[in-house]
Amino acid sequence: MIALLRRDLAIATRAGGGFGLGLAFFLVVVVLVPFGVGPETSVLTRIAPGVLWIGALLACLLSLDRMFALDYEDGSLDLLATAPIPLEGVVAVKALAHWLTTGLPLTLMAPLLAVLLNLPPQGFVWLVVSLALGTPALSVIGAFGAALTVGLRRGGLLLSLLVLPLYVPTLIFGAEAARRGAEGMEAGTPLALLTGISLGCAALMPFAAAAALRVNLR
Amino acid sequence: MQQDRGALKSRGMASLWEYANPKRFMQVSAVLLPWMAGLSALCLVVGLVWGFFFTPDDFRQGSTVKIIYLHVPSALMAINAWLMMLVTSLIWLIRRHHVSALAARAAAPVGLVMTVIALATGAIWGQPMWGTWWAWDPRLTSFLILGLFYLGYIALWEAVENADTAADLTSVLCLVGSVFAVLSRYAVLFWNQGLHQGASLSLDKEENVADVFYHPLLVSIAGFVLLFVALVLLRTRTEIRQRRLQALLNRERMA
Amino acid sequence: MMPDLGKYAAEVAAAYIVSIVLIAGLVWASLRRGAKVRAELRRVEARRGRSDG
Amino acid sequence: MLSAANLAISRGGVPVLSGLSFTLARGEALILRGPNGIGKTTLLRTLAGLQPPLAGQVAAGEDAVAYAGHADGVKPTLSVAENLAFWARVFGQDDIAPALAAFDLAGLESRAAQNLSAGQKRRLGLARMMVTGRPVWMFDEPTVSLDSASVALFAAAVRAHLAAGGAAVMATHIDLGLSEARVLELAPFRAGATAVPGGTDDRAYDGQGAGAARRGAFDGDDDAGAFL
Repeated sequence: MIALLRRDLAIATRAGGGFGLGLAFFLVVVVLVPFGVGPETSVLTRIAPGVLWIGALLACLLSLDRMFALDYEDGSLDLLATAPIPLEGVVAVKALAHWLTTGLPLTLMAPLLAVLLNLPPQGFVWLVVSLALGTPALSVIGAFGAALTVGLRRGGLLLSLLVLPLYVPTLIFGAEAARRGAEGMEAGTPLALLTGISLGCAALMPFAAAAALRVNLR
Repeated sequence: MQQDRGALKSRGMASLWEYANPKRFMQVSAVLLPWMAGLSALCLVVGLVWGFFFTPDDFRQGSTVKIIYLHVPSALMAINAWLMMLVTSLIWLIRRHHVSALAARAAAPVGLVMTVIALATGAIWGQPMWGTWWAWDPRLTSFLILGLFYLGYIALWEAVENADTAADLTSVLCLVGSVFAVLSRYAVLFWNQGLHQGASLSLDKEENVADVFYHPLLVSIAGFVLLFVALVLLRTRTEIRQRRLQALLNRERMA
Repeated sequence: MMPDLGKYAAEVAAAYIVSIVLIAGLVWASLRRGAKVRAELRRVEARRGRSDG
Repeated sequence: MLSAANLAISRGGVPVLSGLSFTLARGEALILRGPNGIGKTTLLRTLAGLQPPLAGQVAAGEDAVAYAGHADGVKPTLSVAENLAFWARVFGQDDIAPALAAFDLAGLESRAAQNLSAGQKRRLGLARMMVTGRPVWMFDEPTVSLDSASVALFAAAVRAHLAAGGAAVMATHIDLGLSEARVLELAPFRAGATAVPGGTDDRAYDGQGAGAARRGAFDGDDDAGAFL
């Protein structure tokens, strides 16, 4: 399992692994928002938590279709499926690798972009905490979507259609926590619910994803 | 295998699972379909005509109350169609009855159209009542999300070529989607109350529905239920034929 | 015969028209696809019947 | 070590092979032969446990099989040693030197796999089998893009594996020089060539239970009229 994690991390961070793409995408999306809604600081301040959450979510989505597709195409997944590691474990490790290479960097980068959107000072902590607690759910739910669409030719588009509705609860609680934090309100409840979603997804989604992978490997 | 089937035969017609056999399903549904179609047409015409022409206006909402005969039944069926898909998906995953998986596939577009009707009538109703076509009311929002789930489910069926693989994948998606639909429902409630505290836009229909409105509504609901059953039967028959057609063509290619 | 729908006539009529059009469309699409698949299956079965027989 | 009893398999919902039985003992190799599309890959995947059979049983020991498909499972940005070491660790092994030596990859350890030639990449893909520590090796067209020297390397590796008590199943068209290997011609087992078990109309429509009736539920053979 550790070997698998290390390999996935190595592949993601080497040339052509697409490690920086998600971050660059996040940056571009956030930079584009003021062009869309106007430069008024008060407006930007108000929408900053939501925009940052949606940007992070979309950036997360970008790299999902590679999660299993590469291993599927080059036959690695066949051998992994017959390996002594349970497929559920493979899914969990790959989701973890995905989070380490997208969710975590996005979380760390969010405060920098928050400056561009005039997030109030008290909001930074809540933004980072909510992203840190929420992005794992995005990766695990995404792993399920990736497992469903792994054998398909136009899987990427379908993956988005399948995964985005599943992201709704995570987005609602995550953005709500960040917004309440930015407005100086109590943000504990949405954070607790967000953590619940992340934990629940991490515990259960690998089973659903592994089931889907087994079907797709037939 | 042979023993298996022997045992099954000896249990005879009593078993509900008999109808899960495609051939049996085709025989039974051929008899049922005209009745269901006729009854549903009757109920729909009676319910809607009664509702449209012979009910008084509500003192508060005026004639818009007549939209209830479309809005409530379609919203009910939008949810029930998903529940039916959930049950048939489970049956497919556990007992591997093809008819069950195909019935789920057949129901999805019907459920989607019901969702669209519920949303459209809701928006049209909302315009004069709330002064806006669309409000991010928790109930409307939940239906919008349900509609997205239907879209994803249908798209996955269309995208996967192997029919059994598609059945398995969509069934798993249906299970996971059900959990997330419930989660979304609560998340949306939380989210909107967080936005406008105390200012609920939702209309509590059940409370202020008087008998004059209630009876035609019941007939209309019955009509929508029967319409759903009839459409699912019809579409499942089509799906079974499509599967058989595919099997025959495959066989031809092999020979 | 037409009831007086008052100032909301357009809304009520629109809701009914939209719903009926959607339902009719769904029924029509279901019937059409059903007929198409049925005809196709008949054709293939007839062909197979000949080639087998 | 590996046995199949009255096996029937399908590809894309279409039965392709049926009535297949064989056993494979320690030290034996089995070569699957047959024209394109007969179902060699599907059979291998079924034997490897990646897909369920239509009917019949596959008996293999727990964690006995390692399967190498058409693709090499080689990550282009990782080096040769990293690629092999990864698979070794996944399968709970740690020594990759014998595999490197057997496939003449020594000296290339630190080269990124994307800079290998097609033949070298293929050898690396085959060397994966050696680091799995699994007794039954399965290969699908192992010799694609290998020159005759490399084929000899491969044959030698398989022979050594057999001598050490292993077994191998492979689908291939060319002569590997493995004279001791048994050849299994698949053509006689083509589904439909033999009578499909239980091909009666009633059964063919049956959505019940497991096995052939389940997977071939819509594949009614005859009496189509009864359907409508």
